[in-house]
Amino acid sequence: MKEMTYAEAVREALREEMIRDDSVFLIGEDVGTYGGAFGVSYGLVDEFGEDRVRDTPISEAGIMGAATGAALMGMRPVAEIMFMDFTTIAMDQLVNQAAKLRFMFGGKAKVPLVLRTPGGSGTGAAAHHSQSLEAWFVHVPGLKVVMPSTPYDAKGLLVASIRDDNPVIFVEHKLLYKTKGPVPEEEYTIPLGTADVKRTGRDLTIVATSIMVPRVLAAAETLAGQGIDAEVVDPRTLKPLDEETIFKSVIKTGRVLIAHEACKTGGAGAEIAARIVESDAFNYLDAPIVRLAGLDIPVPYNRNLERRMVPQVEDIVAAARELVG
Amino acid sequence: MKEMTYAEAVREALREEMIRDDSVFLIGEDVGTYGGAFGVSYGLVDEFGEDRVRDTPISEAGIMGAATGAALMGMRPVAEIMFMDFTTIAMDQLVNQAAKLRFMFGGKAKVPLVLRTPGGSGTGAAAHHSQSLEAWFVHVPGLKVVMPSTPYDAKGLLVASIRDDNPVIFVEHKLLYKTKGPVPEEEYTIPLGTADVKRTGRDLTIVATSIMVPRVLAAAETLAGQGIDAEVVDPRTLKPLDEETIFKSVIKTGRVLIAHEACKTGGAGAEIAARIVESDAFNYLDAPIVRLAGLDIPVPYNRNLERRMVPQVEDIVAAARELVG
Amino acid sequence: MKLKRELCVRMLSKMYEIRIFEETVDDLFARGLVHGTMHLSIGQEASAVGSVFALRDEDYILSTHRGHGHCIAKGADINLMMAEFLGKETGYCRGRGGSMHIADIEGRNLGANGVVGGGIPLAVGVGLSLKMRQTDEIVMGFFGDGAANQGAFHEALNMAAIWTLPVVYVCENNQYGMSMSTNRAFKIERIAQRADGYGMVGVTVDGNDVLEVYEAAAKAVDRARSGGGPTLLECVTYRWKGHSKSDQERYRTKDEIEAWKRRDPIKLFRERLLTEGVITDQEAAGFEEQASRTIAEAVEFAKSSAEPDPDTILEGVYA
Amino acid sequence: MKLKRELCVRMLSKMYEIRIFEETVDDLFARGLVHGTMHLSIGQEASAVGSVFALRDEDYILSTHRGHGHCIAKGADINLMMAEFLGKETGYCRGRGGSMHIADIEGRNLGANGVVGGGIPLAVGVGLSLKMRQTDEIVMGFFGDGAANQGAFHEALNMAAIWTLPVVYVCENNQYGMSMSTNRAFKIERIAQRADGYGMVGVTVDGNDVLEVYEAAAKAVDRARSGGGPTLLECVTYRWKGHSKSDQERYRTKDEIEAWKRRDPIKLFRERLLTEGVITDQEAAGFEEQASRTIAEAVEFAKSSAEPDPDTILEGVYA
Ligand SMILES: Cc1ncc(C[n+]2csc(CCOP(=O)(O)OP(=O)(O)O)c2C)c(N)n1
Ligand SMILES: Cc1ncc(C[n+]2csc(CCOP(=O)(O)OP(=O)(O)O)c2C)c(N)n1
Ligand SMILES: [Mg+2]
Ligand SMILES: [Mg+2]
Repeated sequence: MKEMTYAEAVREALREEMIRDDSVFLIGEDVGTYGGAFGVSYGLVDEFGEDRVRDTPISEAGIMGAATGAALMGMRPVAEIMFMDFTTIAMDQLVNQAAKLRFMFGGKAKVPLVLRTPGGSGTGAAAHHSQSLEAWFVHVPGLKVVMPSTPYDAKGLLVASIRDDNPVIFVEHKLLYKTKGPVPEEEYTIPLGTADVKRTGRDLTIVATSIMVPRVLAAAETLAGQGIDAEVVDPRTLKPLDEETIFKSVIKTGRVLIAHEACKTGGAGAEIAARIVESDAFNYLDAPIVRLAGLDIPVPYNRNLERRMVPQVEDIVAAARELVG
Repeated sequence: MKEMTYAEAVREALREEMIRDDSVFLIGEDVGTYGGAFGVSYGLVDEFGEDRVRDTPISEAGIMGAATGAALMGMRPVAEIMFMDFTTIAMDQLVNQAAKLRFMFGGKAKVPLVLRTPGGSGTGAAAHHSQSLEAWFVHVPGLKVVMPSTPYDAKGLLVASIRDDNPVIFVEHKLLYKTKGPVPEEEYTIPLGTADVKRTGRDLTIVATSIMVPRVLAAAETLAGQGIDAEVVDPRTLKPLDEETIFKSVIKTGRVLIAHEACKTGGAGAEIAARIVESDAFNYLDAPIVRLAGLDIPVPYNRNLERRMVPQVEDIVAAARELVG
Repeated sequence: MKLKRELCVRMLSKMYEIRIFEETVDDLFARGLVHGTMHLSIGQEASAVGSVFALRDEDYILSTHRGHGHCIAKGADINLMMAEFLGKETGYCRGRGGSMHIADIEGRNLGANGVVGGGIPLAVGVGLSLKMRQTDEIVMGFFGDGAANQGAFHEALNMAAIWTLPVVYVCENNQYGMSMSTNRAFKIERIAQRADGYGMVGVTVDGNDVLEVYEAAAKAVDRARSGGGPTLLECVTYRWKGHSKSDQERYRTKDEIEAWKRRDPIKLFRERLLTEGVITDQEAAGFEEQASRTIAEAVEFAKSSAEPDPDTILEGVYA
Repeated sequence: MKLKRELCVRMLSKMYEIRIFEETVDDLFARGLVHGTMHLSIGQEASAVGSVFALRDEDYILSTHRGHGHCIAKGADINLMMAEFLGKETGYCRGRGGSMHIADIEGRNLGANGVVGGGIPLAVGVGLSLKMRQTDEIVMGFFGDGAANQGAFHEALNMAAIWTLPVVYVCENNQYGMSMSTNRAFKIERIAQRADGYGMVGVTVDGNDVLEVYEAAAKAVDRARSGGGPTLLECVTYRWKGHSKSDQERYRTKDEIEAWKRRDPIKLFRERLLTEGVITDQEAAGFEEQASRTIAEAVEFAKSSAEPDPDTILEGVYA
């Protein structure tokens, strides 16, 4: 194992897959010399050239269409949309084209592409550069949705996403880019659709995604000091969702807290809650399910408001105590 | 009361509001002479002229942007996007601009617009002309989402939507256009955020939207014949959601079936289920919540497959029997 | 241009196939055998055939909602097309796609598209792949006049231009996007003029003259294949039928339609071939009859094919 | 052009205000007093001031992520701008918007935009409203060279053209969209050339010459106001600073930056005014000092203003 940041883990996955398979290429705004707005692809253009690390004009629909067309041809494009907020411009290509072509063509084509995009708030970039829109993609048949929370997961899931024969939305988090963690020296992949129990516990299950995972783990430590033993489940991929791992935990603990950054109403937590109460796990629930999520507002600029909008460690502790209490 | 179709009810609302308020105007592809793809606005251009019933080029982002800009200026545009599938092209203008401008500007601007768009399958138009994407909009703070199921609701809710000072997504259903029902002679509005109990019952609560409402009501008749008394709640607006009316019903019946046409995973039913199990109503549930929804596939062309994809009356009957039984 | 008999015969035959295919599905719809909707290209056959015939078999096309002509011109199996119309398991898309989504991946037709302008950016990706792989194949992307006002058009043409991609964009200007005439939707005379804004070659031709289309397309194809980059080729033509099945045609006059019918691209081509002595009247009639037989057989094939098994409904979403 | 002293003095003063405002917020950022990111327009002041000064007070503007100049030129209250930077309740957006979303609705600045190209279609709606209400007001919509490759640009310019709307589109071509040079993003020389494709007038000017910008903008404004329809005005200029706070500037050379700095639009204008005897050196220094004072006061105002009350966080989402 070596220590690296989440951004480095993403870069290493890109680099290794580009070496392994020459049909893999990067396409997006400023992914070359600039290295992407967060420096994730920095240096790759020097190694692979401008053809395989392709800067584009500011044309998100064009980028997504180019990636989709290339994928139809058997290439494995990894497209980047600089901020998740701008997937709004590429939705037709993503949802009507990339996601549906295979089905519409009777299963006779494949669209193996990855769309990498950073979501989330916390950088003071306000309402056009901070959204968490994964719930939209979860709702679209034909897409897969991945949201890693650690460098280890980021690398293993990205490699798996690139090798997957379907369009995969790979959501990175800006605040995670600089977080560090161990990553194996040797090649590995994490199958899409496998949740990870980041902490085992008896008293309640906390299902958390992306930036919420480290916050929930920190909260769990505090809770442990207060005699509350939380189990933390990170689905890692929201579509497909590893519901078995979630149900197992719920059946064990009987209490569920779901934490995500995206706006609460219509967020991915709703689907997770609905799956639980549709399943046999419902019969083991000792209390209402609690969702802790972003407030239903656009992301505000002011630092305090921005922080207040999204669940923080202390909010998680408080919610868990109330749920168990 | 007079009898009219759902399409006529929509047209009457448009017409009356255009007469009442000259800041109201229509904008969209083929809304003029053609009358819209489903003839909804037919004839209005003759009455109000080409300025107020404005045909546009095929430019969905442009339409949405034009409507948003006009709304910022105090006009009350009613934009049409010909099929809900093409809102994908207008998402930036809708989600980043229309929905957020007010908040981003510190509450100092208003965006009073309505986006009318027909959703739903059942016409053999396949995967690019049949989607039900309302869950996306439910997830966006700043938007309201309305889904009428009867001519009465369509008219009253559309008038309220036009008079609302916020961007409202008004989702019509292609298969409902020709359905008939009573509509008052005199002016009326239905406040956004008020559910309607379409049928009272004791044994289970069925929450249904849009095209599912008539199907659920038909199923309820069959169920009644089999000794099962279903209460049918139509939220009518998904955002804001009248959760009180839903909770009250759930507390009474203890059993919940949620029916919608949109793909199940990440659909609006997830949010409704989550709200129920987060609330006190959870404590009254006698069984897991059941969601009956579109399969997680793009809409297929073949008639039988298309029908099979979406809950039909017999599916609702079967699901209700199983839930109660 | 000295007319090559073999090419002309193939072109004329394809035009008949397209015409009769569409008249037939129109009729099947009227008789309730095909459901949904469809967009007929009757009157536009020269544009489809003239441009696709400039391609090699290994080249690719991307088509539109009004795509039967492109599909047939590219060499599709009519049986599989017809079966798709009837929603049968034997159809190109196993009955999942219908008229608006027919793709013939093996035949290198990467599909029609239900989204106006939706295929235009896809052609960038296809062209990019062909270029990155250093093949000498090219891609031809079709769209209508209406689609030229979509943002996707703009982004894609610019990308194709700056990267000098092997793409030929064919804009079939049939004067209307649904009810919106080009006069109302554009303030310019020729859509091909927009090519200038991308540093791309733009050409406008009489889209009812199959040979004029063919020649212009051949030049564009050469340019693309030889590394000269993309072209925007505008074929000015007209659709005889309503936009789709919901059209009341209130936005145009009978006179206008009749005037264009007098410039029937098939009749024009047939007459020219007769005049120049390339074929005889009897031969022409033979090609037309042969096309009729092909279509009639396809109807039989489609009718006798099985419906998709409902239990397979979840198939094909993911690879 | 005979220079009008009063106008020139106002323009020069505004340019100083913009320059010093941006230098100041840059410094506040470095000292951790402003967070997030910001896009400075230092070096582009002539483009903002020259074009906005061609407007009347009743006219509207729509701005961009690089919008401080437009905002100040349109007459914004610097105190409220500065307070917005510091995220204060007294800011234009009550601290909710920050640099990228400043709007001054009363001053008829309908806002900056965090989405590249996002404001271009809004201008269509504003122009349409002005026309439908038969006012003689107009709207000026700003965007960068990079934005001209967004689909939204294409759809909007076409709509503005076909409906002959009272819009002036100003493309501030500062040679780069982030790291992407116009050389790589376009295959044409002048972005204004794209106007032809919409049947619109297109004009390119030296964006560092405030008077040249002003004159061209005044013509475009007249055209819009008198029913002559929209114009695409391209101002060729350069940004001195990095794209935003994350920029390492690996994509351009120091030499290039230095060359453009020698064409500092403020220095050029000041020198011209001195040469032509419109103002004295001392007067110019006075304007600069006055601008400094205004900005310094704004910093004080902002610093002493209250933070938003967290309990009001849900306000302003719905009307
Ligand atoms: C994005 C989108 N908007 C609207 C429609 C509805 N629609 C289908 S075809 C059409 C007209 C297309 O015009 P054009 O591009 O000229 O092609 P034509 O139909 O004339 O062949 C419209 C508006 C659609 N399918 N997709
Ligand atoms: C739709 C969208 N894509 C990408 C970005 C990230 N971004 C912000 S500014 C910018 C460059 C814009 O270039 P240009 O339009 O030339 O304006 P300039 O920054 O040069 O003033 C980019 C890529 C964005 N904000 N919005
Ligand atoms: Mg057309
Ligand atoms: Mg620029």
